[in-house]
Amino acid sequence: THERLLFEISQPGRLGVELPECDVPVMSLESLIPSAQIRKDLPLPELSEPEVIRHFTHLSQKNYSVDSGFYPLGSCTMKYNPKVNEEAARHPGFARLHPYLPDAQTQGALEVLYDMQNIITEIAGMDATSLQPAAGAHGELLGLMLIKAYHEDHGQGQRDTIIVPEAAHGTNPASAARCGYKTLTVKSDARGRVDLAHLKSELSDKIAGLMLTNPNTLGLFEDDIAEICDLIHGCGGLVYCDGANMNALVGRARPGDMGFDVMHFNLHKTFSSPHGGGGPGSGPVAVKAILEPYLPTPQVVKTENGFVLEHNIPKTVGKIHGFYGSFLCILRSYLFILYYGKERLKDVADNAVLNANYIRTELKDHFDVAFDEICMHEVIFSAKRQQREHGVRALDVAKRLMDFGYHPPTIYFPLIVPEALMIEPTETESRQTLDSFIDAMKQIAEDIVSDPEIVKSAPHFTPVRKLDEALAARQPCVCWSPPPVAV
Amino acid sequence: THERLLFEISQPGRLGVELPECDVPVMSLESLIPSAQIRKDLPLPELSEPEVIRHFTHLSQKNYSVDSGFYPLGSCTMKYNPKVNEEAARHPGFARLHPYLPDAQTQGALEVLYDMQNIITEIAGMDATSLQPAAGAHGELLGLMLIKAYHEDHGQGQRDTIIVPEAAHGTNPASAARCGYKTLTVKSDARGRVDLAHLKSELSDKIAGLMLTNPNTLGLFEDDIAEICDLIHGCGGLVYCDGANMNALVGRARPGDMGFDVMHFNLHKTFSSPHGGGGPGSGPVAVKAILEPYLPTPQVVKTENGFVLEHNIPKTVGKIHGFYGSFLCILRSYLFILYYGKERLKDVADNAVLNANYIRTELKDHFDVAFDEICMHEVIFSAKRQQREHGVRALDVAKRLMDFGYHPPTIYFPLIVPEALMIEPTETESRQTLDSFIDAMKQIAEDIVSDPEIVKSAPHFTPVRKLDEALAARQPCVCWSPPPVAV
Amino acid sequence: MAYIPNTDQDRQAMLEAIGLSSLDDLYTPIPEPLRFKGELNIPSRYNQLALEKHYKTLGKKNASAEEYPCFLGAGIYDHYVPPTVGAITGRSEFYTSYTPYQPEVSQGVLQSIFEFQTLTCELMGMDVANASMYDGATALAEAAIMACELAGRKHLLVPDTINPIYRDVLETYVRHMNLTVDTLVTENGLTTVESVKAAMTSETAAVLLQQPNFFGSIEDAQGISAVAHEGGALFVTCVDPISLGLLTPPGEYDADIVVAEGQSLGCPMGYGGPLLGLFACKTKYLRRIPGRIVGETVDGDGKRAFVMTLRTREQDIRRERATSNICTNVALYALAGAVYLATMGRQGLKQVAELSLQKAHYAATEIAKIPGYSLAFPDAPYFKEFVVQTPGDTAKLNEHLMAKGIIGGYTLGGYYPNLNNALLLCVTEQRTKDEIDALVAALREFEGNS
Amino acid sequence: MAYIPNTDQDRQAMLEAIGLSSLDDLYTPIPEPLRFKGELNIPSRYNQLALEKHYKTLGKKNASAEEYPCFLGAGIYDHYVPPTVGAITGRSEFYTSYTPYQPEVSQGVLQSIFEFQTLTCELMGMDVANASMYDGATALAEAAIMACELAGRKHLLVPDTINPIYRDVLETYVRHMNLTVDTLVTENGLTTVESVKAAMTSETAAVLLQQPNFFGSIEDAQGISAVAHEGGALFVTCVDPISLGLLTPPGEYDADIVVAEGQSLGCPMGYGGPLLGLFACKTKYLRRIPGRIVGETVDGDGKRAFVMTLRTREQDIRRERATSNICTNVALYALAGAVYLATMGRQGLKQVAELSLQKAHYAATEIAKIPGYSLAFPDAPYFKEFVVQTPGDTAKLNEHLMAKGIIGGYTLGGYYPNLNNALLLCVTEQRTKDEIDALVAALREFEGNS
Repeated sequence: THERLLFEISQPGRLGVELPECDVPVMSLESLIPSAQIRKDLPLPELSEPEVIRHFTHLSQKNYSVDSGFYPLGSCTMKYNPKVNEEAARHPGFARLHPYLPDAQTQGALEVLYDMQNIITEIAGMDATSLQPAAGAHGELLGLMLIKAYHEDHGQGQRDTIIVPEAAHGTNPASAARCGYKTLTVKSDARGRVDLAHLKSELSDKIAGLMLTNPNTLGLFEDDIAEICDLIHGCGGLVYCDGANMNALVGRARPGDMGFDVMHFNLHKTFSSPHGGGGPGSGPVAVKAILEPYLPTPQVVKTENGFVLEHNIPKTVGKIHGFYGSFLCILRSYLFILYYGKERLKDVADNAVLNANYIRTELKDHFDVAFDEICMHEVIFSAKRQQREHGVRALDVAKRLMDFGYHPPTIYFPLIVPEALMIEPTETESRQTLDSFIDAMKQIAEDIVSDPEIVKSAPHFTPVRKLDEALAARQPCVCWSPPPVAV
Repeated sequence: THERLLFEISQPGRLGVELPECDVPVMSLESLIPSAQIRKDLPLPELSEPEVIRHFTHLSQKNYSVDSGFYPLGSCTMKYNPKVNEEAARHPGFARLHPYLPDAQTQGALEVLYDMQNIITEIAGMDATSLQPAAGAHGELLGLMLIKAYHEDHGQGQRDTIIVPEAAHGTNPASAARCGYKTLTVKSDARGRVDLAHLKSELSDKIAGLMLTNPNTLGLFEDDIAEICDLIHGCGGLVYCDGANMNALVGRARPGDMGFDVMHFNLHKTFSSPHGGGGPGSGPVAVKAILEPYLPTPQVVKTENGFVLEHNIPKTVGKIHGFYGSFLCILRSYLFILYYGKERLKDVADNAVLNANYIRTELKDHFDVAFDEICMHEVIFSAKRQQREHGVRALDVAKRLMDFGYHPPTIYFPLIVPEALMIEPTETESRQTLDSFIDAMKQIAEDIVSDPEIVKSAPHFTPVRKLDEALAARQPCVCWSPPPVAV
Repeated sequence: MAYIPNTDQDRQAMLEAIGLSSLDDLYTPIPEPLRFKGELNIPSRYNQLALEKHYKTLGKKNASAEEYPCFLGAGIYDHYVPPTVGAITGRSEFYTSYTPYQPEVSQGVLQSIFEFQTLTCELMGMDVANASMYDGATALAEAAIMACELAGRKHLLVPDTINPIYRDVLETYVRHMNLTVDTLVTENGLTTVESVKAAMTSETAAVLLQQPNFFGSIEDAQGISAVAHEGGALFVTCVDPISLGLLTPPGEYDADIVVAEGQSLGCPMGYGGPLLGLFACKTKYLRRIPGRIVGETVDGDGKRAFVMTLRTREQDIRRERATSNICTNVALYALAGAVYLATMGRQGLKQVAELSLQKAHYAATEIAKIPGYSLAFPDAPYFKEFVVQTPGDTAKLNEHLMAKGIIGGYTLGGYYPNLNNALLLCVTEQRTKDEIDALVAALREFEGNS
Repeated sequence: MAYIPNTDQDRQAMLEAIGLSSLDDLYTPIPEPLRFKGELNIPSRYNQLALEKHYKTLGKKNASAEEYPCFLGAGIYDHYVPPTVGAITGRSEFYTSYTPYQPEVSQGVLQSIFEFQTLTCELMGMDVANASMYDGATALAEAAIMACELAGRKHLLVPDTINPIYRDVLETYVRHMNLTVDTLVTENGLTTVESVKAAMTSETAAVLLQQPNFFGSIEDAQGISAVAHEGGALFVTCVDPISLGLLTPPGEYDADIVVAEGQSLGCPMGYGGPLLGLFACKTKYLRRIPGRIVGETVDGDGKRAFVMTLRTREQDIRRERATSNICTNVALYALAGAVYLATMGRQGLKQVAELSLQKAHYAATEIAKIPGYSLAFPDAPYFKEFVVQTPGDTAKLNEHLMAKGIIGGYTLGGYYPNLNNALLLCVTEQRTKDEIDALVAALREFEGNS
């Protein structure tokens, strides 16, 4: 059944909370605030506590989530979020901590940040880390600012171009643009990697750097990475690693060792801070020593008197966050990493990559694998054959999976694979879950041949049916308005 | 889709928790425990944390609850459970408090108990309260033990019979039996109240007391209650009030003022400690001064040195709970009552009774009201007409309501109303919710006439269809067994 | 009021629909003199900010095991609760639901109880279990009454090594059923087979035994079970569910009925309540079990589904002839127990038991080395609790420990006058070596002061 | 590992299916020299009990507003969070879900965001809003960039009464877009219409204003808006959403783009992150908004449903020509904000604002009476924060307050050298008269000591 909007449930006079009487002498509003600044009407909804709870409980019941099922969403690393981390983030010593307290009163928080700077640095194989970016794209922006600051500091202000592979996440070129850079796209080769020849042909002293996801968005390791880094360095540029796919590598390979100069992590991917329906995220940036002088302020340092927020970074790019990043996300990820520790952190990557290859192996006879070789943490299938032969598109397969109780994979990305179905199982799924998912995919593959209509008309069992997305964009309604009052 | 059992998900070797290494010197098991006492095998399931969470999350998604919808379950008072009370019950100062700490270390908890003894006493119009019973039926048992102790103490050991009205909750006669009493049933009169003539005819010096729910299980106030109490007292008996229906009366009338000598409350009904799918509950017992000497130990008393657990009650009936009752439930109810306070507690009853009468008024043309007069907090309809004319039973109406997103009302209780539908809306439902429910009931009433089959075959949209309850009782399977291993 | 949606306007409209003019009119069925007109003598109302401050202030006045290492046990234990338990029991689909009388919309609670019953059976090595009881004490009383009815006898043989509070509750319950408790006074902290044999009569309906017993000692359950059965009595045991990670389950020593306090299985100590009573027995007694039972069946489509079953035993149907008066039990805590056992699993529960065992023995060994302290029952094997003879007043000793930031033990003198200076100490897997060493040091200091 | 279901046995079977013999084989695509062979130099692993103890130990090393009354604000506020917020944001259907790219199984998140957008508009008196930004500071930077693009100009006029951190972030962002920030130095804690008028040029793309400003003072938003528009610039404001319970909404003074830090709307202070950026503007700018937007549409059955819309503005489609690079935003905190506003409602938010206002004025009045203390801007009207001139070193003063169990104010000297001994104090509805009186007494004592 349809859930009304808050505003439609609202009734005049209802209260969701009882606030205290004022216990100090009350002065007249007019004596305190200029009359032009006093609000006349506050058109917020009015609901009782039971109505608020029931409303949002109903909404939650219409939502897929990791806790309710398998989420094979490629490029998104939808892994399980351990409950202890949620408890920690609710601890009042963290949740009710004001960021402007003197350092002496925040030693616990500073210890978390200090340790995480070091941990992230080490996992990246880099030399320093800023925890401040509030999401991956924010980290990209910071990384590019660092590159820019470096070049400017070295009299290389003419470098105005960032190279981005055609399979890159859209945030890469968008972040480059936000940092005032032009972007130049390099092609992928037949192996799904950066086309080295093309890359070489574009190098010049205008190149500020290259942004590369590794493993790339095809789930393949860029095995020429050392040469790529050499090429970019050779022309005076720096190399940025989009760490969105670090779940394939933690403890098994380090971008710093490959030649990357700067990278971001998505803590809400690799290190399991929950996605929250689309954030908050956290996108720490790790750098080689050459970029450390430009990091944003403050950094946490350890002194004889404990941990301290160091604001004095003369060459800093400046502030990109009001405070010290998504602290409560960082805390969760810190605990996630401590749980595995140096002994077991690579289990994360091992099991993520194993799960992806298992799906690749079991499904490759039913859907074409874009690149049939050992993949990393995700595998890309193509429904091109199904589309050609039966008119069933990747979108239809995705929607049909919902009828089997699964979240769809990522589709139509990367763009270079036609009818792409991008599946990332993560390490927190069991073989049994993968087997059930594989069975569902096989069933769909069969149905596409025998009864394509049932796939094309999917989903059938979801709270709503396929949406008219064009209508939403054509006649945007992004804010509820009260219905006209009948006179 | 069907959720497998824990045991079917289990895979050998999976871990749901990592425990510490032993940090003290380890001694051999055999040197510490006699070999006959050492367990050979522990056949518990093996699951990882994500599997545990997903399993029970799935189960939760198949469950109706107050937070997901209207629960008009007569006699059960399924009201909203305020969230602040849940937070309080999780506070480590209460949740992680050991009951055997010295009183000096539990002053906060003792204050809650002391205040609640007084609050319950006052709301009941009695003189003292024991908070120990763990549920309503437990309270009944205690109340009867108090009555018995009183009679024995007064040389009236021959009193071996408890009178119970025919419309009583089943716990009343069962509790009487557990207390070693015979039960004697008195009839209801045409007005749905205790048949006074019948009652009078049964009085004798064998009568230990009468148990009565007021308002009674027909949702009607026993308006002869003063005379009833006089009659029982006149023959030497005591009068017990089953407080299950106190939501009709809080702040508006007090059983102690009516002549009752002892009563229990269901904190999980009237005072909103959550029902939990069937407990835990809490059933404090309030008594007149004549019964106070027999209360179980300990009681909380206030002294110069703070609150103290008083164990010295010479005539006590003994212990009925290991500790001091369902403390965390008592805490929730305490906060619930404080929120309303003396100024507003009657709002609870007012709105509960108003809601019930509104439903009575709006539906009485569609289903026959058992007794068409002002009801208290619940109203009983009968589907007898529908059964006679269309073969549709109260059970069918109940199941059909599920298809409209409502929990069914209580049905077939009390037994004296044929095809009873017992509806208790509570004070926490809005007029809008009641109107929607009323519309659904009207629709069902219409369907019964026009398309009875759709009602009789309900429910249609629930996680499972109507169950074969006879099979469950005929071939009881109350414990999962592993399937036989194929050889 | 934030918990009551309707406004004055709503109320007015509803009154009009009903045909009344005021809320007072709703109470006309109550004779005028019986209507309460004053203001209740209870506290004034708290707004929500004040309410929150109030409970936090009260909470801080209690010495919780969150703040201080806890060596107190005696039936309520500070075992580790994995975070899965709170995550699941905190789901309002569970905690705001009612008893699953309507199975079509209650499969969540029903299946969780079916799983709880199965887990109880697996843990205890028993055939069948119910959906839970109020607590261990009342579960034992119910078991004793059931045993008398099954045996057709009226005497219960009860060693004094059973939790004295459980024996108190048992006495209170059975007195009214005209049953008799014969208390067996023991020595050296253990029940001997010989003493049970000697105390049994042809009227003994059941022999009760706690394993490990109240002092933490491990009884000869096999021997006592055999003697009980030889005498035609039933054998009823009360166990610590955590100990079953390591100890022989009651099913293997032929217990007829087994009960337990399940608080350790993921439930809060909560100042002693609510608690979680477990109840299991042999299949042949299934139809005599008190309380609710969930069973498996199929729905109209033939799908497996769960339902409350064998309902004719229960009070709402059988009334005065029901197997018990119990109605509400503790479904939410049974769910907590199920989540706990599912999370700990085969390996985890064993480890919890092993850690508790080892740490308790380390603590006992170290304490026994302190001059003035000794184990009260040096020859009795024990699990996670043990009795220490101390050099002085145990209440003062506990005060001294609290001053050192340690929650001490249970004072035995009240129920066992011959153990006047003895303390029952408990060590769970949560206690670290450092905490134990701090306890030992503090005890040593007290000795020096006395 | 408890978070990884598969066992060695599972892994072996899966490797066999794949045709590999070891986990190492999975990494053959990585050139051998690039594989990491050592052990990471990070801490050893923590078991779950140790992990829990560890975070609690760290948590206790922080002075939380749970323990001490907090008079610190300056952009992050200790407002009351009703328990509904945690109950809903703690539901894993919300917090473990992904960005709702698949609307058929994401209506919960989508509708909650649609409601959040509407609530943002209602609060601000604006036409349209987006699905959230990282925080107030980046939201302001995005708004400034958007304004420059809309105006086709490159200068931003920024009074120094705007939160200095916001100005820092703004500088960092716009520098790379070749935009210029013209800082307007103010006096007496307020931005004057005259000074804005004087500072505007034909290249001024937008005038930015914080309302109430960083010092808590209430600016002449109408006057400055008019001047900005007269000069052909856009008017961009940054507001305290709580203040909008009482203050004229930006829509009424013709703001073009409005941003806010929404942390006060039910989100934890959390040592400064994550936060909740709000972003609203006039309808005509809808297609230029950065970030995600949820819109209403219908499904195949014609039922109302919600979907992410106007997606062609976004980075994953428009790439380098997107309106912003933002991707992940803060959906869960937007949900918190929606639950907060739904719970507080029309009356509640107004009351929160009124209580904060009254208590702040009481505190300011009392503090101004202490010898040596005075209000820095006695003529400026203020909302819940105010600047106090103190008799000494503000860092020492805060230390003194902490010793008295009080969290003091924000030291202004760092960003405003002319306010070297001044403290920015904040009083929310959570502070009681007793707490304020204790603050006043402690301040008085410090004065006595200096």
